[in-house]
Amino acid sequence: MSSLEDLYREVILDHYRSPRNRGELPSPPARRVEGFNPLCGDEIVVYLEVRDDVLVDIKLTGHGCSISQSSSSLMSAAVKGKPVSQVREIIANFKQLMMGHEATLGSDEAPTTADLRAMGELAALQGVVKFPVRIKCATLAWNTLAQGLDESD
Amino acid sequence: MSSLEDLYREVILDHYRSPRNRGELPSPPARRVEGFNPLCGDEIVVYLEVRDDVLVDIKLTGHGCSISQSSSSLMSAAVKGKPVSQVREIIANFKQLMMGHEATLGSDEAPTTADLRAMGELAALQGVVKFPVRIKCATLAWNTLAQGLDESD
Amino acid sequence: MAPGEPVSSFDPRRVRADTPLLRRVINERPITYLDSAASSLPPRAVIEAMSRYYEMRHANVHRGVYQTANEATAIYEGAREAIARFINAPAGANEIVFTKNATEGFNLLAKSWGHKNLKAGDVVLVSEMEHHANIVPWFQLREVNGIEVRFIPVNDDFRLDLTDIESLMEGVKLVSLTAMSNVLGTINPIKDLAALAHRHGALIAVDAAQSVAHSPSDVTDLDVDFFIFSAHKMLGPTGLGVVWTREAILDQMPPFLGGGGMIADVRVDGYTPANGPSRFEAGTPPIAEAAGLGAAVLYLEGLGMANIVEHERNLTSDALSRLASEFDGRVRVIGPSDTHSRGGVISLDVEGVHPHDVAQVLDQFAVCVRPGHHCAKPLMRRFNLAATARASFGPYSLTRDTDVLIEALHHALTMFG
Amino acid sequence: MAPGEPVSSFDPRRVRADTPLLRRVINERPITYLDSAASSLPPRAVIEAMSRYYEMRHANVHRGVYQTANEATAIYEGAREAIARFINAPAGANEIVFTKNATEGFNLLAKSWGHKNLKAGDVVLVSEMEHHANIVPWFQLREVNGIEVRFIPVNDDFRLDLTDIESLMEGVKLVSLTAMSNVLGTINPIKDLAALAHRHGALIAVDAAQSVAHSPSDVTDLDVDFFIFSAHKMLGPTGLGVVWTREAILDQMPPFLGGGGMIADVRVDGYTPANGPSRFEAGTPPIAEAAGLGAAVLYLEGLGMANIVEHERNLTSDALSRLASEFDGRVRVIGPSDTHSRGGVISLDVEGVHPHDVAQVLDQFAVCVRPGHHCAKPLMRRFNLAATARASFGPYSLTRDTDVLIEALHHALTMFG
Ligand SMILES: Cc1ncc(COP(=O)(O)O)c(C=O)c1O
Ligand SMILES: Cc1ncc(COP(=O)(O)O)c(C=O)c1O
Repeated sequence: MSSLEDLYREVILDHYRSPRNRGELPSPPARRVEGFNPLCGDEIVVYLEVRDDVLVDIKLTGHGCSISQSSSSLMSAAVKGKPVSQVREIIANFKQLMMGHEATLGSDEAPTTADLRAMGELAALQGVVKFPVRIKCATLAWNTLAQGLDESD
Repeated sequence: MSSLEDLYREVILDHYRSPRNRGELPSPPARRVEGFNPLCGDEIVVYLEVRDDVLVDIKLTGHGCSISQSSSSLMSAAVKGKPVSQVREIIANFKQLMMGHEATLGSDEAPTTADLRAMGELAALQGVVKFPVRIKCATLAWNTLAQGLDESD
Repeated sequence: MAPGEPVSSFDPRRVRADTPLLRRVINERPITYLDSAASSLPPRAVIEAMSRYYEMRHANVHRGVYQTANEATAIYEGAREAIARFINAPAGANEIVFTKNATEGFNLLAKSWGHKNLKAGDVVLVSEMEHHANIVPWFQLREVNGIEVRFIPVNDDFRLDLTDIESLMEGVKLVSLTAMSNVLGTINPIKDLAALAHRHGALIAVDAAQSVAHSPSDVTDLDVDFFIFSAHKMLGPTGLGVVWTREAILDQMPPFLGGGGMIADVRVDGYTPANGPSRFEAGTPPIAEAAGLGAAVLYLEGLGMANIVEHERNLTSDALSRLASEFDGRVRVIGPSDTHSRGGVISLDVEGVHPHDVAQVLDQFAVCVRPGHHCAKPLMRRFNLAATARASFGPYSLTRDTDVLIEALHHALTMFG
Repeated sequence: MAPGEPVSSFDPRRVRADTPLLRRVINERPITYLDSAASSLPPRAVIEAMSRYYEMRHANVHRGVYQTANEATAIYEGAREAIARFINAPAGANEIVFTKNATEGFNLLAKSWGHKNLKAGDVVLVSEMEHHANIVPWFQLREVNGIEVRFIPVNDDFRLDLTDIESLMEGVKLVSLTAMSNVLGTINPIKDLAALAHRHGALIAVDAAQSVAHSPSDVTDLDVDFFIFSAHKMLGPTGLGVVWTREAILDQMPPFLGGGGMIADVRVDGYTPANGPSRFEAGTPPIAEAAGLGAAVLYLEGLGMANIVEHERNLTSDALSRLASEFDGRVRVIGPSDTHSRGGVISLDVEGVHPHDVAQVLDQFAVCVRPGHHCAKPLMRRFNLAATARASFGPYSLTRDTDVLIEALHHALTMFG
């Protein structure tokens, strides 16, 4: 059962059981963006408040599996209070991580140990790449956040 | 090659090369009926003139394979000048002959030698039943004639 | 052996031995296949019928004169006859149209029959427990024709709420209902509803996708008007669906897809459609698939549909009672809890564990269940669920499969508990 | 080995050995299969890919989480990628829609793209040499939308008459043409016609049903807009067709068939379609068939499309010259008489012998040719024929096949002479 525990690391189960930044923000001023995975019915709503190019607050509602829920919780913790440019970097790094599966098959873009360390708790989601159908669960919140940032540009 | 010669008996090739009752009849008084095999494009036009319940004249035009052409020629020879009731009987017998394939597989309706003798030249078409796709060729003219008789009722 | 009659020799272990996929080992465990509602596992006889077809007889059908073309045509038309017999079609093979799946069947129904016979304000009555295949084509027709699509509600006991059925029938021209829900397992009283529909001057179409492999099908006895299903849910291949309708209805239906095989004539200024089932079978049909379906029908007839019913009812009854007693209410069955008028489709709601995660954990035990909305989103909304984890039985299922399911569910609960 | 590049090791005898059906003996003679234009014969690798799929990996695709469901999905989506590579689709697998056959592909084109983008008076330009699959759907659209369907005439030399093409282009919104005639063997100048269509602001759709297995396909180089074909004519299985179109066009096409798999959401009051190819793939798709098609693409790539072209050109050239010299003009080829821009489809008009009878006599020699109108009745009318007897080559064909064809034709002429 090693690979199952690879997927469901303690950090993930913890964020699933006790999601961070759960709730809504008054919008406006916050932006409200919906994400949707038609295949499994997972839904997510991201509220983001950007002031002076800083993501000052983020909240999440919605429902989904442990992977999509913990990923959104981990995301909120990682991006909250960060400058938008840095948030975009974190999103890019995370997407890179999710492509690990293909990347390790012959490119030089596989995440290094240093990369992973830099990601902190997010690295716990690395196990997802071994379960390709679940990658969409993990990236749902991130795509929704990216969309929210784009809409504000 | 025995079965090929079963199909293309001399009588059939003869009627194919020199079709009987080829041509048209003025209509009216004659009835004009079209038959059509959408699968192979064969077309046939039957002109029939019924007076006092007798099929006094019949002519045929159209084009098709040797089986459909010879069958129509053989048919015209067999029915011309006969009372309509007898024509219907000949049609029924011929259809029976064409079902021989299924009939011999376990029913008691297979044509007997006596039946076949009664059919005269028409019996030459018996070989067709061994070639199920060609049965439609053989019956095209007959169905067209039957339709013509029905329409006159 | 007459179709539908029990034979004492029915043995699920023999069916199992006939089914190559059940020898598969996953994560060091033999596979526990509990996803027959999504697609069933074909026996060797079906797989070999198709291989043999390609190895020995493959040719395009119709119009061919040579030996293999005749054989291919005989196989294709033979499957039509086998299906006509299997569902007891009153006028035989002339009433059987082959499509690519049940979904295309419902599109044929809506876009050919519906488009011709329904006008603005006419009602098509479906139910809240329908599969999208029996909903979306009606919505599409509504956009074109302005028909009304009305839903029979589903009760809290997971059955059709027929209390107001007489008033629901107002203006209804077609009742279109599933014989068995692919989420709840509920079996609907089709024969009664057919009588009701006809009393109101409406026709009735049956979605038999779920029922066809799990109960005897007799369209004559049910007295219905359309009967639609897929080969891949009855031990047959992908790529083939079936629409049965009465000859008199079929004869009046306008063409749907256009192309070769469905015409009597084509000129540069127009075309004349063919008669009979061919009118609805444009292009090269699923020939090898028909070979597979023919073999599947023979196989099912050999098992005896009544035996399958009994076997699956026993499995379902055992599973329902163990699921109820083992988990202190932490595993809820979304569907009728007794085996009265219900089949072997068991949707689960596991406390604190999302269906996706349930299925993921079960996969580690080589247990195959399907998470999701099962193409029945209106039903999911009705019960306030985003998804369920669904286990479903086939003729090859054994109580042992339920054992493993329960073991794995315990693990999921512990893991996320 | 890059697709399309000749490899010195191409050997039709090896292809023959790979093709189980060619071991068939009929009337005490080995089969002479000359009907690849109707359907090609799959190699063992294709048949086994499907059997193996059913034995090891069969499950419904999408939404599944368990191992075999993932594998089935990977096979299905892998076939999409293989096809995208095979025809050099600029944006890859996202541009590939799977249908049940080429005919459904043309219906999708007419009923989704055409229904949305064409209005009364708009012209769809086809040709007199089209297959019914590329005619009837346009006639059907004409009934709904009042479009005009215009025909490019065919010359006495069996090629498109392009003299007046500029005036024919008046009002044309879509040019829809076969890359290779299934009756004449004529190969049309698609790349030039694509440039012409675009110059007139029209799109161009290509019927690649006949060309796809007999020449390299490069939609990027051809610069066309739609490319439609069937798996069963490229050594693949029945029950599967392909529509390629540019991503930007696909994204704007409304749904066609409705049901499961093609939706993003369904509520009791409406539905939202999915994005990408899935929008056009309602219901359980042809999964095993995709496994077969994937194997067929690999097999064809292994042979090298350029090798196939060369091999079939040699066979055709030899056959055409022998047919011209052997029969004192009693056997007429309905199609170009040289191998310039023509493929290995040879339609015959045999003096005094109806095509049905030709095919019947040939069957006694185990020679498989197809008699009939070949779903091209407007073309038949153009040349005043009811039917032809058509012989056609595949990568497994040998000069020996032509020997037997000629021997059998002599017999037919004698018999009916
Ligand atoms: C040129 C051409 N177009 C279209 C088709 C239709 O293909 P299918 O019957 O596989 O739909 C065919 C084959 O019959 C063909 O030869
Ligand atoms: C009740 C029901 N109806 C229709 C369908 C559609 O069948 P298919 O996907 O084979 O078209 C299914 C299967 O998914 C089903 O369960």
